[in-house]
Amino acid sequence: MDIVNLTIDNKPVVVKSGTTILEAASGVGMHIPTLCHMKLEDLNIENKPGGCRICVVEVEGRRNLAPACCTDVSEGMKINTHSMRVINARRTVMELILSDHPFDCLICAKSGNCDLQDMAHNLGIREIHYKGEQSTYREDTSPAIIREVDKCIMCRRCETMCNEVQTVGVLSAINRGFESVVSPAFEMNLDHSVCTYCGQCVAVCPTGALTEVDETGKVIRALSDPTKTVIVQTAPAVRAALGEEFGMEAGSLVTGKLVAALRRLGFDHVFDTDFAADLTIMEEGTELLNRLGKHLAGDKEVKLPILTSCCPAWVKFFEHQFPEMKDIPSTARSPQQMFGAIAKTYFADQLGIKREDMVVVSIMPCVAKKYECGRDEFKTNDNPDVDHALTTRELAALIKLSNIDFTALPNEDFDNPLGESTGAGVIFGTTGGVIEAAVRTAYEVHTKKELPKLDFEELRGMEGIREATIDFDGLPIKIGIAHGLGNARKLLEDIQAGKSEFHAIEIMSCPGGCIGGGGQPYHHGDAGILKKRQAALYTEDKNKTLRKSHENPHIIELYEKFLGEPMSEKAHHLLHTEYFDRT
Amino acid sequence: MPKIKLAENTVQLIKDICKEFENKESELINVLHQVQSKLGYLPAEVQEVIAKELKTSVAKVYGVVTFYSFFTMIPQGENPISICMGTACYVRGAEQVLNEFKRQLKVEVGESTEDGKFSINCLRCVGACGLAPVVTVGEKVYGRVAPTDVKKIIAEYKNH
Amino acid sequence: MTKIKSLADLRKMKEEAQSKIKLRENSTNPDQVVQVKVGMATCGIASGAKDTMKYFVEELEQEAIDAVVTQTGCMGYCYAEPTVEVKLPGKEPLVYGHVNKEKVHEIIDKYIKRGELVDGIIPVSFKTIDD
Amino acid sequence: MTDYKMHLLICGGTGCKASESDEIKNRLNQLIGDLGLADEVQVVLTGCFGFCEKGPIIKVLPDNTFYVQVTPNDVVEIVEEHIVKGRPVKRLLYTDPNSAEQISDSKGMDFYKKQIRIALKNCGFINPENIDEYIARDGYQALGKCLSELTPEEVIKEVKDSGLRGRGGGGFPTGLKWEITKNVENDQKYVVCNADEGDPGAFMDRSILEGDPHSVLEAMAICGYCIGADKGLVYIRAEYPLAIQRLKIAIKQAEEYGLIGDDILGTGFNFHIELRYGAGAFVCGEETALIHSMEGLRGEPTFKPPFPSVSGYMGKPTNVNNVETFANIPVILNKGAEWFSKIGTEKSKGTKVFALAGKINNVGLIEVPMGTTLREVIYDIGGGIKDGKEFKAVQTGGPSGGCLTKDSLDIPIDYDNLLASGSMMGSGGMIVMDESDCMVSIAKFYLDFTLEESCGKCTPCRVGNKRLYELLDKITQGKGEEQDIEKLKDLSVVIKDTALCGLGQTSPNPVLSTISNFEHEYKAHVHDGKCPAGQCKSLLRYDIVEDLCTGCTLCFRNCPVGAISGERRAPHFIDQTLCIKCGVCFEKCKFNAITLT
Repeated sequence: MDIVNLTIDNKPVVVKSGTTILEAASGVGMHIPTLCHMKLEDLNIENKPGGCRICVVEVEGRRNLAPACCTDVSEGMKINTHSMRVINARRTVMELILSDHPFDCLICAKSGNCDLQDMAHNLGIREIHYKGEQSTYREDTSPAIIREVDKCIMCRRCETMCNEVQTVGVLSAINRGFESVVSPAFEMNLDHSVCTYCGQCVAVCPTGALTEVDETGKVIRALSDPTKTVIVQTAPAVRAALGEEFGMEAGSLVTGKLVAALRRLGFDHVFDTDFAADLTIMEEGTELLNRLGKHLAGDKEVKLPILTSCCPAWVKFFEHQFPEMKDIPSTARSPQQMFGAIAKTYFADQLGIKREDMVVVSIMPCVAKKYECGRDEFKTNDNPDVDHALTTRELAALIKLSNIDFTALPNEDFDNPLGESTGAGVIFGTTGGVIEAAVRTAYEVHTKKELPKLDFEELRGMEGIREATIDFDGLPIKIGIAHGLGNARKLLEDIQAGKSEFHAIEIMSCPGGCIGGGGQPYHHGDAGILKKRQAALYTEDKNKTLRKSHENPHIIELYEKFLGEPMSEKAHHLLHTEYFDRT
Repeated sequence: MPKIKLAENTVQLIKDICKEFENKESELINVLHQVQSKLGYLPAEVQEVIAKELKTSVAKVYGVVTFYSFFTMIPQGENPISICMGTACYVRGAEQVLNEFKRQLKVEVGESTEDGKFSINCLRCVGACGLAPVVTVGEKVYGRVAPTDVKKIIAEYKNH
Repeated sequence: MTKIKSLADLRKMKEEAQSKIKLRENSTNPDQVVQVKVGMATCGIASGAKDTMKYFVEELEQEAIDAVVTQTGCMGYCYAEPTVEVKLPGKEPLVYGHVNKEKVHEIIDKYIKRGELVDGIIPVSFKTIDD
Repeated sequence: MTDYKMHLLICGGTGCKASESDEIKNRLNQLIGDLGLADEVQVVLTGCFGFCEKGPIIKVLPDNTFYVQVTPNDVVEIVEEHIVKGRPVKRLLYTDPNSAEQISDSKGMDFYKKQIRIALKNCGFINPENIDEYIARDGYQALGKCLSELTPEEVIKEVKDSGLRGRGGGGFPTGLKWEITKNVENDQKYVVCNADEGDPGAFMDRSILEGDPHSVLEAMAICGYCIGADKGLVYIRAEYPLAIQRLKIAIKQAEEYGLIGDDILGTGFNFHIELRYGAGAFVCGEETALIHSMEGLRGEPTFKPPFPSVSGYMGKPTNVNNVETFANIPVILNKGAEWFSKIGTEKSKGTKVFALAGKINNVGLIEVPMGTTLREVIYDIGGGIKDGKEFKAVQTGGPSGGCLTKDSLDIPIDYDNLLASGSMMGSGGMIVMDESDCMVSIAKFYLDFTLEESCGKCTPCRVGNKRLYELLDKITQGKGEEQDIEKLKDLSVVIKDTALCGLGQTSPNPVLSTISNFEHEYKAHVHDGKCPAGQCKSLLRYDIVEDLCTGCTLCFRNCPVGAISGERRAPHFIDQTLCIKCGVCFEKCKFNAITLT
């Protein structure tokens, strides 16, 4: 590897060739401001259009200023990152961006968490010298995502996520010049498009142009309605990220405080989606073994691999893009929906209330869950199994709104019966977790032997596509894992082309799985945060006494008292679903 | 946007054009040129077919269509009027000519008259700078056009 | 058409083409043909060069004058389009500007038939690479 | 056949006409008739000789006597001396300023031939749809020579030695560009011809493709041989249907002759050429944008490096040159680098084609050696300013260039001089402006152009140019404020410094150059609310002079917005709040009763 010597702000720096000025500067602790640039190390995600021009620096001997994010260093380069010329240019560029941006910071969903706002502050912008026409667009509200395109600064991060990472292809830059903006085709609303609501555009938007639909108001109203029993479920990935919203270190596990906060918010019962995750394993694992058994018996009708179906964005993705494969994924509903279905039947019966008098709220790392709970097949008499899905961020807002000092809360436990869970349920929140949980149960059910070791390291990690073969006591089971829809597409196309064969595949839409969901606290381009959240979930799993779904006593009880056995008719009715061709 | 149902043979025509270019995504602009030359414009439904044939997203197709001024999603008038706005024409008064067309036809640039007879567009230099300012109606080129000629030019096509 | 297989072939071909043209251009034989080249670039066509060419072909035919009418590219005189180069056998070619129907008639009648010059000649104001 | 013994060619160009060439012709004809010489001497009116400052001009054939600055009073002497006695009138002959000698025979004196046609060598000479005519004029000889007798290194050396620089605007040395692409190792490379001529007012590339398409194809094949590419692509504007048609014919003919295709001239060299179409985006003249457009994407530029020579079309090394650059190549290889490098200035070799347009008499395409002055181009070739008006400025370099004034008329034109005087070569558009052109409006016109053609990718170009435009618009509307001129300058500097591609980096040039050369005009708009050129409508005011108005009602009847009122036979009035300053009243009034201030 070639070595390059250069100076940055008169400091000698030695880096590998091929390093950008931005990277070289950051290596010696100089943080050149960036806005459009975003790089998620290890996830193979980079947005580098070189468009915002905030990161310009002065390179001796060059006529123009150079963008640090996409200029490679060269031998003997002399760089000045904050000369008068640079600062003037940077501030002017920022003023230009702001001159075409609405001034409604005070009431913007992104206020306080906005890259653009921070940058304006850091650059000390006090006045905008160049005023003029501002672009105005129609606001687009979908079941999960709101687009306020007036606030778009053309950083193109969402476009990169939607096209290169997720290969969904809903968003593209359209028009040109001052009229250019990122939009779906024909400027149609998202809900008319093939959008999966994965929310990765929301996760990376540096302004308030893309945000989740805010449902905190509805939840507050439900909580204050004395005629309603309001119960809440929280997804596994939430507990590994919520703390960040309160200034805690990324990767802090806040399960106990989370329960305490929800209780103080006034929820009548605080439950855990992890319980439903265990239930999912019972159904999906059984379905896998059924299909596998038939396959091994030579049944040509049965289709393998079985694909997981917990992720609503993934479900919508294949309904739009691979409708011919819609009979391959497991018919098991997602944990959120299994929870809702059980809550409004089994648990409502226990309480002796009608389903109409129960409100089920879910706390999710996800924006697609908002869309999922509104799907018609998850309603009975027009009453949805899950009434409102809040993102991790919305929950944080609700906690702040209710004057709760989150960091000072004690650790509390979930309520029963829908609050008990195993380690298998916890790891649903990370890529590889669902399939690992399934393997733990399927192995023991199939082989009738106890697993010698529960940690399947071969299924873990951050690689976009992973493969492993697990030995089911002499029967090699081929497992595939993909996170990020682009990776999922690759895997599916390989299967279609007959290039690869798997027995079971786990697919999660978001890079990293649910820990990197579109509803999580903003990572601001720091992939390290995702890794810390992932590690936290594995820690929680490790600390649990029960780590296999089929050992969850309340799950056993649920089958005994209510469902009968996995894949029973009742289970089928409540816990399974069907998919639609959406082309 | 009103939905149009494309005729079966129109869909086939588009498919054939895509096939001519081996359904390659990189041939998108060539495909759009061909289709527009056949259909006159590129409505949303047409772009959807193209996207499907070239295995790309319709947003990308739309992004390309809206980037290049040559492509249009609006059907042109029977007599498309183009006013050259190249510098040579500009300094010789093309703007006044354009304004006169807009005033007479009561449409803006890029629009068609209600009866569909005329549409106005601006061009960047047709290379007939010696005749500036230049206006084209369909294939016909009018040189040294003064605002006072506008009425006459329109009248030539009024009763067609 | 046969392919040219080598540089020597290409050179031979050039000579053939040149001598063919020379024969046509430099002969003093009055029976030799008149050559008319019409500038047919976009600006020429926009100014009516297609019609000009048509008039030449029709009228020369009517007058039974042995002539070759061809198209050529832009001569550079946009202000004087359509432009036409007329070459009488044994004479230097002349370029005429603003050649409309009347001018075609005048050029044929006076210059081609009688050798009289006609108003509107555009003097050569450039050197070529061979000068 | 009428056999005249003598022809008198009188320049009938606009400039000479203004100096009574018609009168001269009439007097000549009368005198010749009186002398009974009408059957022997013919007087002919010609187009412009391109020597206007010495007009009117008379050239006598067959002796090629060249008279300058002839007046009607000289006619008698010319007839009596020259025609009757065969003695040239010495005092009317042209005196060479260098040798101080009078020159009588214009044959061999081509001082008025300011042009040399290299890139345009075949335009207007050959039938572009007939490959034989191209071959007869040395066509494909250069390619044959390169393939059969020279190594790629030798060809590149020749191109480098010629000093040829890119004619598309930037002026990068062509040979060096070829060498860089040659030295990048890859199994697949491409030659791209940039025929996306987008500068408004520039049409030389179109003319070359329409008039001499083979020269470009031949040069592309030569380039392919040098850099190791077997595929060429011509990216051409869809607005040029005729050029496209001629290119297609040329490619087909060259393929039939085996001059393009596999195993060219039996040398084993393969080269194929395809066409790609632009779709109306000026920014696609920028090479990275052009390449994206060829790949079926939005024509957005990307940051360089990597340059196309390393990673271009489909990620492969790609050499991009424009049409005029390519058209020079066969001539350079046929005539030699030494011959070529003798033409032009020290750093800019050869010729440049310019498209003359605007307020100039001889609008057209010219090709002059580098180093020719603007004065020679505008007055000696262009025939001076139209309608006898005053020269004000000439805009070169299109939307990326600037406006040059009287002070720059004697600067020898080359890449570096134009850059130093605040403009640029660009692709060679030259728009001449006269006193009636408002320079603030001209700057606004160009900004409007860049605004519409900006791809929108980077902030300075997307938003910055919009703000520049708005400031200019404000000034032309008479709403300019004291600090606006400074703001324009400050913002222009930042846009130049920070924009992503050449389009944005040069877009403020028209603003900066007009401010630096015509600041007084900006100030007149801002401080006095006046447009000195009388072009900015909002700053005009029409009034009716009571004493002169007869109350004929003509203005009242013609006003399109009903802004004029008054009784018949009584003075009329203009309601300034309604007036749209169309000027109809001013034109119609027969009594000069309407004033324009």
